[in-house]
Amino acid sequence: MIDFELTEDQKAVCEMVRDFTANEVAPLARSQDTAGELDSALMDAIWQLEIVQSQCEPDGRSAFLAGLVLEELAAGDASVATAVASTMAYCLAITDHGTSDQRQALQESLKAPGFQALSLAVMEPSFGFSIGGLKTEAVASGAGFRLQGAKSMVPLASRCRSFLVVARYQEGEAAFIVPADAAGVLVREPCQTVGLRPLELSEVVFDNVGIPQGAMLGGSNGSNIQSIIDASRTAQACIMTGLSAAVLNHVVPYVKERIVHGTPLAQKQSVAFRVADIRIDTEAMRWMNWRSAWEIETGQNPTRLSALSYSFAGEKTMKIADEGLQMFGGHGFVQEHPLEMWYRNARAISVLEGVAGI
Amino acid sequence: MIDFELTEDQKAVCEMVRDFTANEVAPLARSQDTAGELDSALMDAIWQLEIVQSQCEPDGRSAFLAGLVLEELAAGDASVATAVASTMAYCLAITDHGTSDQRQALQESLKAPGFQALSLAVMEPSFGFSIGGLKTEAVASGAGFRLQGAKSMVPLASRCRSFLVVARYQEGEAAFIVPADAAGVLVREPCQTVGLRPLELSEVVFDNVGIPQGAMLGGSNGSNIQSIIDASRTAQACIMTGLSAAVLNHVVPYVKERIVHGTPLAQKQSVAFRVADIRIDTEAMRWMNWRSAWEIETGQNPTRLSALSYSFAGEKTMKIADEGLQMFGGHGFVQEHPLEMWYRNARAISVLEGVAGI
Amino acid sequence: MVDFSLTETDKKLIDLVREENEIGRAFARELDRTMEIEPSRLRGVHPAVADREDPFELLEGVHEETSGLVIAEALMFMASAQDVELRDVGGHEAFGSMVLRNFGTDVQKEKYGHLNLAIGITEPDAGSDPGAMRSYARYDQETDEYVLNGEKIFISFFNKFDGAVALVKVAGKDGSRPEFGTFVLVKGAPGLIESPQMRKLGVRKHELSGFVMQDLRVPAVARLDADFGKTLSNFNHNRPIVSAVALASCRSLLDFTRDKLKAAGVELDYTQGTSGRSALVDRFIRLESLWEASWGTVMRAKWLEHKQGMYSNGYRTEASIAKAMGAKAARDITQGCLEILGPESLSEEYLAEKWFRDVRIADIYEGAGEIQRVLIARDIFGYKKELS
Amino acid sequence: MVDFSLTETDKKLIDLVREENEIGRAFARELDRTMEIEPSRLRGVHPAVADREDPFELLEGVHEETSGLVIAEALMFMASAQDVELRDVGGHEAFGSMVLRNFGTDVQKEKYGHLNLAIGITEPDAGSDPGAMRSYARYDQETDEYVLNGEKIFISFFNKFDGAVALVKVAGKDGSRPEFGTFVLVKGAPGLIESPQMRKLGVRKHELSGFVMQDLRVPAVARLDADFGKTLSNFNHNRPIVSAVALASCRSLLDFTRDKLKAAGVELDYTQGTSGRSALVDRFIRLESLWEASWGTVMRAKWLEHKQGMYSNGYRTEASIAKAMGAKAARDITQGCLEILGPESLSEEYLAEKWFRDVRIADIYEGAGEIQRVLIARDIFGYKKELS
Repeated sequence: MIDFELTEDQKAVCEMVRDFTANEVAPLARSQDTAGELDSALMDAIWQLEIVQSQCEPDGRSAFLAGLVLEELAAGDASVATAVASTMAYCLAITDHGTSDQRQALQESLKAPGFQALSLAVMEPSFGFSIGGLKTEAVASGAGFRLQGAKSMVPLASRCRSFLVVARYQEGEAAFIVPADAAGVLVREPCQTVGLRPLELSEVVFDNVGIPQGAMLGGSNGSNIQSIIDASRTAQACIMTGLSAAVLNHVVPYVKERIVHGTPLAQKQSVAFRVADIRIDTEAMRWMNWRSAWEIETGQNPTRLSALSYSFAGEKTMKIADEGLQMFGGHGFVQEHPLEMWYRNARAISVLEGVAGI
Repeated sequence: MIDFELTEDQKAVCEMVRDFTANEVAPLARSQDTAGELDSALMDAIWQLEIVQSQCEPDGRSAFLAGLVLEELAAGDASVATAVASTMAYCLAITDHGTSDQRQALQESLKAPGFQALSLAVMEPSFGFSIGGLKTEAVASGAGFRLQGAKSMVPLASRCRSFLVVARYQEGEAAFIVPADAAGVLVREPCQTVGLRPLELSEVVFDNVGIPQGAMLGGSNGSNIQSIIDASRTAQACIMTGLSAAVLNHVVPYVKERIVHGTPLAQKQSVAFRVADIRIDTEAMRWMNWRSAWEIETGQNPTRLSALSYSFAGEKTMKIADEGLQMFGGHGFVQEHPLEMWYRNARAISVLEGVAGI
Repeated sequence: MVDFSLTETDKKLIDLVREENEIGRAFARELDRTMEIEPSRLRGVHPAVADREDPFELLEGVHEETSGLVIAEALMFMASAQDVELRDVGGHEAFGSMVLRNFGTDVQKEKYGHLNLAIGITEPDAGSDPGAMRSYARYDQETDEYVLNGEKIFISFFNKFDGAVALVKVAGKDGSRPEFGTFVLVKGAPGLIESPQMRKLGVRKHELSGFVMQDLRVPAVARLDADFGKTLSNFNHNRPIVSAVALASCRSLLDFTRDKLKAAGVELDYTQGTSGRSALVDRFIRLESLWEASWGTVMRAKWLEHKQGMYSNGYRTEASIAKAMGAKAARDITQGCLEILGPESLSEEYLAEKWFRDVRIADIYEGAGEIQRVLIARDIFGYKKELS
Repeated sequence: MVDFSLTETDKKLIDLVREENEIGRAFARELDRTMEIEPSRLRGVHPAVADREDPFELLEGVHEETSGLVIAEALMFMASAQDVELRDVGGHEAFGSMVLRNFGTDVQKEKYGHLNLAIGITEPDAGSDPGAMRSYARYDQETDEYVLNGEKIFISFFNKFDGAVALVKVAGKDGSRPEFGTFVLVKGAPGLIESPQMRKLGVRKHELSGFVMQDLRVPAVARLDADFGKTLSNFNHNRPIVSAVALASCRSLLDFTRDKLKAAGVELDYTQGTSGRSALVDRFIRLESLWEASWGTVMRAKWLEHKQGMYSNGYRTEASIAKAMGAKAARDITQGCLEILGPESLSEEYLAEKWFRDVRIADIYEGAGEIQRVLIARDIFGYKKELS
């Protein structure tokens, strides 16, 4: 039965995260962008909200709520939201698909008092990379596997204790839990990036890395890799929606106050209509994401809708950030306002396929 | 040396065609659309302008001038322009690539006093048709060839005395001059179409049609089929530019006069900016077409630029017709105004790859 | 709790309208080609569906088993391109009658309640801009009648209905400013001259005509106490429906396109990212995403309406969003599908080109896309009259 | 006769700037990362090009062998992304000096002609809307000086130049309406306080700062007889150049994208129609068509300028078209190329992301896209002041 009403619990969580975002996350977005580094106190504070941990408990698991939280966080800073979503992606893949041993090991690491960087490693360092054309490959070897290849744009790679590496295996794909300190794992220096700079995105090379039997996600049955991609697409769409909402909220007071040729910008049709379009597209994104997340949560096949949500959010968020910047004119181009940062972040988040999860 | 100046001769021809279009072509556009048929007196009058014939004489051949003329005609009626461009495509392919026998035969038919329908037959009746994936095939047979396949959306097919059929042949493609009354040629009833209705577009089936040796365009050396496609893409881009210019010219007085909520539509930014965009895109199209046509005329390889001109014109013309209709509101949707016809024609001309030529 | 599942009854109703539309498609092309229909060819029910339940009648009875009356209604509209009318539209599209029901006195309902009334607002040179409307009524004290002059166009089904509710300016008393008045006009009255049907780009099944008022005299009782605002107030209900109807044609066209691509060997694969797709598939997926995005805005507006009631103004912005989003998406989706399908799609042998033409009205009527954006922007900025 | 060929000299000049830019690319990343440069690192000529002809200097001498001075200049700008400055921009970008040369008296030229002067128009809360500007000058009869107060921002190279020509309102005599006045301001004057360089999204080589005027006193002779309109009058010349510069970065990015696609096994094939292309190729071709379309509008405006002279108003609409078209194309092309290239393009290891950032200013400065559309629309409609 069609219903758009959030539960009281969901509303309470959203409100809590919204306040936290406004007070703690948003104010640090610029300085983190400049430093190219996350504020560790902030990330620890987020960790203590137990957003990730609670999702890893059987009765706390809600892809839908996770999506709501990511949108709220992203309205403050898409980098922070993506960092959280990256760890979440790792943890939820194990929670949803892992063997009991794998889940237990995860539970241990979740007890840490501070933020734990953990990442999926999906993308590969080739231009025109296609998620359907992975080159990294695992082969059975003795009692385990050997992994060969390279992954790129792995969030917080140099801080991760472990990666969940998606690789070709036999006829299909499989994911492997690979500790960062395993022999043959080389985490390169973070390449500085145009957007989401605090994520310290890096290439990670796997040079004939030996992996024990128990490190294949889901054990010998493997796991549903597509569901990890689906969850990432939906999570990223939620982050983009948060970013779009931030642009809308920032643009509205500015265009109302800014007088050009005797009239507020907001009263010029070309501006007003574009602001209306931002609102339209942001809402449309949100309901699509809700539906994708609901499909994930209720165990339906979310592949189609996740792909559509991601495609729509990517196209529209880039446009929204672009139009928002344009409305600010010269002020949109300089770092006194967040528009130029959002423009960079919008381009980054919409092409990084497979860095997040709900 | 870069120069945008038309010669005095070119200006004179354009002016003549512009007047003719305004007085003779444009007034009949609606009635021809309704009838789904070209006015034969009009087409004969155009024939007597010798636009096509003069291009077929060695010193009259100018792809650039042909492009100018098509834009002018299309500003009055894209259907008429396409009909002319269709015959022109046939004639110029033979003029440019034909053997002396083929050219001589063409010259004979050009002496006719009334309009001669002659067409390329390129497209094929399959959804998602790709110009690179022709299925119609010619095979050598005895002293000639046998042709098997079907072509779709052939302009004025039931009036054509002859078709120039592009088919797979050996490792590549070749064109064949096929009389409409050859055994095995079946011209189906015109399928009524959403746009360019007076063209009576039909499917033509070639069922094991015997073709004599001398009917392969260019003789045993064959011909440059790609150059025929290039010429068509540029010609269609010129027609689209004419259609776009017609929208602009029709919209401007309307939005200046139409008062909504106390102000002329033209003074509302959302309208004014869209009209400005129509002007921008129409000019941009025109200069691109000029360059493509100039490349054809000067014997350079026009494949890249023709593809770009066609792509740009197709995308923008559909948008322009759509926006023009929108500005007219309800009046755009009814047949009292030409906007709804242009909307249909825009969609048609931009997907009919290979019906024209300059 | 947020939920996107359909109830069994939702599904049943959707299946009913979808099946009925499948049945009707056999007649769709003929109806599309018939530009002028005088008088309307359909009164009552088409034999092809005579033995079938009327889905919308059924809805009235079972709406408590649906996701909500207005939600289910929208789902039904989105499920059928309504290529033909197989049932006399009768009361459903008689918006003038609805105005009478909502704002008429008992006496007025008694007098006019049995009539199917269209609604006449738009004028040739004014569109639906009240300020520019020229139709005019003056009160004649001697006869206790109003005398009306002017012209109304773009009136749905005026040809088949019994009359119309028309919005005109009324001369103020003692030279005061004219105000808007709403009058019931009944066919047959001298001075009420019906205009011929308009020939249109699409939705030709949807008969559209108009009338001229030439010293048309109506009794004082024909004037309803419904001002322009009130007359328009159920536009909040209708706007998402306009989207829904256009989206139904888009759905048909997307399905058609998917089938034809599949037959041509082009498979849709949603697991691939953009870089692993062909141009056609990528284009298709983007169009499909527009459809789903629009679906969400329609459902959201209808859910709010379901919670708040049809005449609430609390969902007006969401109704405008649904209208603006869906109607623009319909332009893009239909233009895009024809481009994907290529030349063959231009032929009237298929309904593809009909859907392309049909949906184009959605961004124009019941408030063009531009009007919706004005309304949405006003809400965002807290403006009342600014922007026009 | 219409001709799109380049003269040998055109080609030579294009090659020169292109080669010089290739040389400069080695320094591009470092320069991009250096947000604040005090003082400017480059005076004179960079050693890497010290032994090369200065292309723009060469142009002055050989322009008769080109397609035309301003045409060749635009071709040169379109051929080089100017990733770095290898030659002191000096006079070329000293627009204040240009105003002085055009409108100054002999006395003023004598006094200020040796200085490189920036131009100061934009204000923090006014943008370049004259009506909203607050900078103010009053005449002090006693000292025959003007006293200026206010703030100017977004001034190119003010940090490295000797001063600026600034546009401010001047108190009218005897309480009459204030008029605009143009003043030469020379660094070092008490009350002229330089603001720090602005940190920007892109074109970080292009130093941008501002100044505050705090009871700044300038002699009466510092006031030029150049009103706002005149000051802006060579915007017709500059606007297509803004496009050209952005298109140069776009060209670099398109070339980069083509190369990387090729290396990844994706071949561009222009013979295929859309339905025969991959999504990446189709997208690339559409972006490329935007580039070529923009090229045409720039060339057309420059050709008209070549025929009519730089200060003619006869090509102002075409100049606006070139600006509007190219600047919007630059947004689309750069956003699109990064999407085609995918995640790897985000890295600062390549210049792709720099070009994406650099070009974004083009649709903002020298009259934002919105301003250009106002100007174009006014021309279309024959409006003078309507629309704003």
